[in-house]
Amino acid sequence: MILVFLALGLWVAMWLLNTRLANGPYANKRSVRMLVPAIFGLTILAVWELLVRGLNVPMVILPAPSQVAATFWDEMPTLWLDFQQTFIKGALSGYIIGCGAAFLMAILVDRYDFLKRGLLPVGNFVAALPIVGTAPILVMWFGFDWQSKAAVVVVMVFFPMLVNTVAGLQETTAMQRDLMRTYGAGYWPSLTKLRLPAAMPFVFNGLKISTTLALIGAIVAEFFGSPTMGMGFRISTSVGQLALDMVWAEIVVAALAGSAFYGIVAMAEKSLTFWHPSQRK
Amino acid sequence: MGKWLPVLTVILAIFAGWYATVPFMNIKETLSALERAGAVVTPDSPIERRDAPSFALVVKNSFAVPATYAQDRPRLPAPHQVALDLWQTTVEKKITSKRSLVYHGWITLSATLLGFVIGTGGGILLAVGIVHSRAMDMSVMPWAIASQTIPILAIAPMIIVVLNSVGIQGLVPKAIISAYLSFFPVVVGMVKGLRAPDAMQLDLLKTYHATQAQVFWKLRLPASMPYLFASLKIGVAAALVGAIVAELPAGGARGLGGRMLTGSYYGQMVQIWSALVLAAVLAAVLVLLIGLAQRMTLKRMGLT
Amino acid sequence: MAPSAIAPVISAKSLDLTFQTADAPVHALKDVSLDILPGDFVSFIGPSGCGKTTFLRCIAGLETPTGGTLTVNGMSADEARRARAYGYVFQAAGLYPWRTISGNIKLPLEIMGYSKADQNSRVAEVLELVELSDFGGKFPWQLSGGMQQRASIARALAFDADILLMDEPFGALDEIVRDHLNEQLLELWARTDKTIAFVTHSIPEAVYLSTKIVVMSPRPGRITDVIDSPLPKERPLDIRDTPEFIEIAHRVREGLRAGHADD
Amino acid sequence: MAPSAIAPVISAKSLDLTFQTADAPVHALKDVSLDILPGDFVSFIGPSGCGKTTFLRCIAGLETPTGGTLTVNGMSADEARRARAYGYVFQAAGLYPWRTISGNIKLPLEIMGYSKADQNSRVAEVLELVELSDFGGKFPWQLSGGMQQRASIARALAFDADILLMDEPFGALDEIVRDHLNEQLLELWARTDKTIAFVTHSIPEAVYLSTKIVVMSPRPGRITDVIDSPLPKERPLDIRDTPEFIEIAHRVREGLRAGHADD
Amino acid sequence: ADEVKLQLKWVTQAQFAGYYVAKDKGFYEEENLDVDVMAGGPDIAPAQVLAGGGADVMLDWLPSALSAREKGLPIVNIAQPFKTSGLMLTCWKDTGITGPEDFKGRTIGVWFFGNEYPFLSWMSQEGISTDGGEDGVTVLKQGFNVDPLLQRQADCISTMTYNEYGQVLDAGVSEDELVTFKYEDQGVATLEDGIYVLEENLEDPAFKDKMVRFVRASMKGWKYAEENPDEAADIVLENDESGAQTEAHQQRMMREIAKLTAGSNGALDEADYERTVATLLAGGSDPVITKTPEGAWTSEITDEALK
Ligand SMILES: Nc1ncnc2c1ncn2[C@@H]1O[C@H](COP(=O)(O)OP(=O)(O)OP(=O)(O)O)[C@@H](O)[C@H]1O
Ligand SMILES: Nc1ncnc2c1ncn2[C@@H]1O[C@H](COP(=O)(O)OP(=O)(O)OP(=O)(O)O)[C@@H](O)[C@H]1O
Ligand SMILES: Cc1ncc(C[n+]2csc(CCO)c2C)c(N)n1
Ligand SMILES: [Mg+2]
Ligand SMILES: [Mg+2]
Repeated sequence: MILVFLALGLWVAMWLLNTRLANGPYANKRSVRMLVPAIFGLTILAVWELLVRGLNVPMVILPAPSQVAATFWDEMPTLWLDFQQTFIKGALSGYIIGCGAAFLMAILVDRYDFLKRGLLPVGNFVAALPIVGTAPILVMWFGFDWQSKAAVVVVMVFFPMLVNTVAGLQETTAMQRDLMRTYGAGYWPSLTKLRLPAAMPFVFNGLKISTTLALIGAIVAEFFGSPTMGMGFRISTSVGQLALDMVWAEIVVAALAGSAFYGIVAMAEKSLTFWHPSQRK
Repeated sequence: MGKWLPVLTVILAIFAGWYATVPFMNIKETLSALERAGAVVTPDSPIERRDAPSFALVVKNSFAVPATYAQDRPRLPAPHQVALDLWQTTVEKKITSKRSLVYHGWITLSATLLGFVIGTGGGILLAVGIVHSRAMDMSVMPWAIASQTIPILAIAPMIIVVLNSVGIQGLVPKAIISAYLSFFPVVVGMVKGLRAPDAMQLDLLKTYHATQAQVFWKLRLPASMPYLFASLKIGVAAALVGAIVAELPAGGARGLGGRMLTGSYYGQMVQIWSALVLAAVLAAVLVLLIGLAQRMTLKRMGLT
Repeated sequence: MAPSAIAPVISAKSLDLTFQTADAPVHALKDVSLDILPGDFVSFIGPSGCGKTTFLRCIAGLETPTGGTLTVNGMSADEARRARAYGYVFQAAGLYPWRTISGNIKLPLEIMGYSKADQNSRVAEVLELVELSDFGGKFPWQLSGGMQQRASIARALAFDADILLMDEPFGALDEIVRDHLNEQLLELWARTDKTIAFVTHSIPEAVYLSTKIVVMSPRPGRITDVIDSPLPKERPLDIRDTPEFIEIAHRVREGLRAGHADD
Repeated sequence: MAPSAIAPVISAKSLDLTFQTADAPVHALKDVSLDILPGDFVSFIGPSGCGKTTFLRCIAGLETPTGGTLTVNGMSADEARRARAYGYVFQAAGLYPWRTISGNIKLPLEIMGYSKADQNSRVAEVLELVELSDFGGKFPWQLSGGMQQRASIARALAFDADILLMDEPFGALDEIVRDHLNEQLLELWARTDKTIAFVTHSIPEAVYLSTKIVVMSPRPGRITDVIDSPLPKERPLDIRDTPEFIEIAHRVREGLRAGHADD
Repeated sequence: ADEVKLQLKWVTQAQFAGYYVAKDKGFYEEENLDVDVMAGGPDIAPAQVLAGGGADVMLDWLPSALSAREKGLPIVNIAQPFKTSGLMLTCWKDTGITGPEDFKGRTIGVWFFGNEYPFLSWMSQEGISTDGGEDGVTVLKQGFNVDPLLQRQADCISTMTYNEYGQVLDAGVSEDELVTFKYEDQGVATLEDGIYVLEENLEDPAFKDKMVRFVRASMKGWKYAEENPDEAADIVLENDESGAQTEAHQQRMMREIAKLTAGSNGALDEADYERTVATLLAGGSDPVITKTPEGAWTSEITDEALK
């Protein structure tokens, strides 16, 4: 019980500290901007640890962060193997294929109004297909290895990316388009010099959404059949074995990889769409 | 008319492509079945067929093409097979029957709606907090992003077990998982929306010395409406996926997720496809309804 | 306050304001001192970026000076803002698109807690004043830019504030409409005895309207000239062709040119 | 074409343009006839919404008239557009935010296939002309509104078009800068013999710049007066105080007022 | 009535007929029990539910139960209604596989989620690596159905005599196209579908009494189901919430299940237990359990129930 109260106290204290920092004079310093979420995360971990210990939660329900950390350290080689299988082979290749194909398709859709009016409504429909239904089908079609995972990822990221890119390509203002017309510019110059640059913020929106989708898709698809490695395989097998520490270690890998993936895309966005109002200041 | 022509064309093209693909997807099993029934197929060894390209098999055994459209366990069911199954499980069954897709659809829909309400409610509250508290803004947002990188299907069973152990069962655990998926798009959209008023619009209220609450109700909230609806549309689709995902481990195997699972469990591909199609229809209808609400609200607000 | 003179409504003493930006700090205002008396109509004129808006925002308590003192109605600017001492007209109309014109004008009244009946009568009154009576039920985008600007002026006039702060309210209008609104504003000012601080880019407008013209120059923003107008309070439009008018306009233009020479 | 007179560069005959909108159709232009000769500097003035922008857009081939005939350089407006017959300066700067100022000015040159070296020298030249030489590497949002507007003028001047269409290019500028750019524009015009169509809200500006002033009036947009200016091509700024100038300005003002009276 | 929550290992099907029959026929009621039969699913780990307090009793396979016990979750087998194992590998005959020695270089589908232990133990007894390659088998994590075999993505897959094997036949494959290896025949059978509770609960006499009654009624259900397979299948169908099960399928499953339960009166046969433990301990470099488990089963409940 003491530990539980300690947890609550810690939570309040850290929250006050964060409020202080966030409203303090150095709030805009880079270091503080990193520190505040870090404190928040560490507080969650500490509270979690204290609660698990204080309430005697069985390990097979929820392991303490310290246990997860230990497992993470001990099982590094396995985690690395799973990461390669799921993230590098499954998620990344699916992401590249899916986003690339959607991008090209978006340019076509943007060019031919007929396609736009026909494909987008149907696309919305297809985008609502839950992975739970598509994954078994795709595993059946593309086999147990990473190819089927990549296929699941392609299906998941294709339409968010398509819709965003199409929206972006239409994002130009009438005046920007008129300017091109005053130059008598044809399709290609106005695509490369106007519509594509103007679409970039939207393209990145799609790319960012797709990062988390890709990872989730690749992991979940492994639940429906896989070789004996991969993050999804390990998670589901470990749940069955009640090795919850391993489960959480994989989840940590997923969260780290996902956040890093998101972060990298966000950084690319920052440097390529520096001109957009949302990126200034 | 002009609006539907392109959609119909695309749908037609999809169906045509679909029909054209079916023989290639199903040829191997079809040939094995025909061979068992006494037909002569080339090549006559299943192992050779396994390693042969489907295209060659279709060409060499063109007589088998019609049979590929009538498989019991097709790798790819033909559209009419799915349509027939849909007809049988929706129209021809009493909607209270456990074999009726309407019944299962309703189970999923109820979890979706509850989850959607919880998710959007939570998402909006979180967004309000983020917009009004710098501390929350700085600490919560990165973790909200990280939370979405956690594979939900992996923790869904655990959530269900944990909730189960505190006595919560049935609709609520499913709704919570569904809420987990739908809250994120709402948070992101609403944070953007609540921050949509520009400095001048905010300054105007400052000159009136308006309270925080007045700023929220008279400026931030109305200004966020377009964003809200956009994220609601994404959120409701996510909620549906969440509800379906939650049905896998929830036991009982009711709902569209249950149908997909049992379909997969017994190799009933047609059943999976029917459930998939219904799920997509459901999502489309929900999105449509939100679009309708959006148009009405924005019209009343004079924003369209 | 000294009993001898009339107490100024707005009084700035060696006001400084520096913006901290990512690279170099921007000195928007430097050593600005100015007294505005009750009933004054003060115009601010100066090249783009010289700090006119910033100064107005300081008076409104929307910006905090980094140095010097500023009192409004004898209080600090922020207190005055809380006391709702002024109406502010922004450089752009800034109407809320989800409210009708009436709804927009009602906004400050709702916030300040006027009664429903009072709200309605006041809205009708100011709509009349800016000649938009027929448009109360329309949404902003259904009006031309000039009409929107007039609505935003009505919004600032709807509640009782002795001070009116106007930041280039007529910038987007064509000359004829502008002339008309200038006349109207003068009439309102004469009738209500409000104190008005007015930013403009137009020399004739500044001279035509003001009792006092403040010429500013940039980098850092400071006051280079304060011209008291000898024109009478009663001002027909053709006063603009009188030699006094042209004389003042000339002095203002010279002051402005001097500011530009720094560039 | 008749050999007797000089062939007009732009020739409109009973031009009509009606916008089909959701509710009632909007008659933006009605029976507009006008000839613009080579080397003319024509100003269009008129109340907001009278169709000035619409007429300019018709000339540019950006809008298709619903009636009447229009030729530009003897071709249809659309052909002239494809032949890159003109440079257009929009009412707002409309620079592409992802390009630097130089990049923006280079844009038409890239599209029209100028050589790299030629591009660079032309950019340098026009930047000089609008006094932005130090700002070529900056991005649009790093410049004040007036500087952006100058950059957009430079963009229209960078390539060789005999016709210049300018839609309120100086609207966002303060008086001093405006005067300065007016002088520069006149000088450029005198030097290059371009034909210029120029929309403005300012009467003095119209009179100061033009060889011909077209007064328009709204609903439906039509030409109510065409005033040929007797002023010499050489125009110092203080020409604005001469009686001829004041006389023309007066006539323009009267024409405008008549248009407003319809409201 | 006393409440009992029973967590099944898998979705509602005739594999669990005894419990549904006992409930439906009022056997539980006779014992003054109110039993809530909770269906499982692909990602439900019954032991986890038990540990979390979501259930009082669960069904599990002994290998996975012993492994959980070693992980620190003290669960105890209190009854064993299944005498015989129904687990087997089903292979295509035309692959040329005739015995375990032919598995080398093949692809084999295996269920994971705690169900992989029997296979892994068997392979390590045979000295076959499960990491792929020429000398080992390539293991696939098999999904829920028999498609990997039908589509020849795998040479062999795991099947249960009462379920998946029938599905293979239903797909039109005849028995002589197949070769099967029953774990029972290979001497590596492990005990399936036993009844487990938390050890600490057994210290409570009231709970113990409840379990005695529960086991007694359940066994009555099982014996009734064995004798009336078609009725039992119907009862199962009524309890199936997915609406996906068919009568023919459940009836056949019930008949096969009856063969597995036939030899048991509910009491665990110590010899079977020892064999299972020996199999699991023998697991080469990476055995499923590392030391002989203590107190992993008790006959107290069945002794009392079967009196
Ligand atoms: N929030 C801010 N952060 C940094 N610099 C600012 C900010 N607001 C204004 N400035 C700078 O302060 C100076 C004065 O700006 P201000 O808006 O007061 O000019 P102004 O006289 O109103 O110009 P204009 O006639 O263009 O409206 C400018 O150099 C401007 O860039
Ligand atoms: N795309 C359009 N659709 C419908 N009506 C239009 C459209 N463009 C312009 N109009 C209408 O045509 C009329 C003329 O507009 P135009 O933009 O040419 O006016 P203007 O003289 O340039 O006005 P301003 O001085 O405000 O720029 C206006 O009544 C306007 O509302
Ligand atoms: C993902 C998955 N995990 C485990 C099993 C194994 N399983 C649990 S109960 C049972 C008997 C019913 O046929 C079997 C085989 C499966 N099928 N799918
Ligand atoms: Mg300003
Ligand atoms: Mg215009």
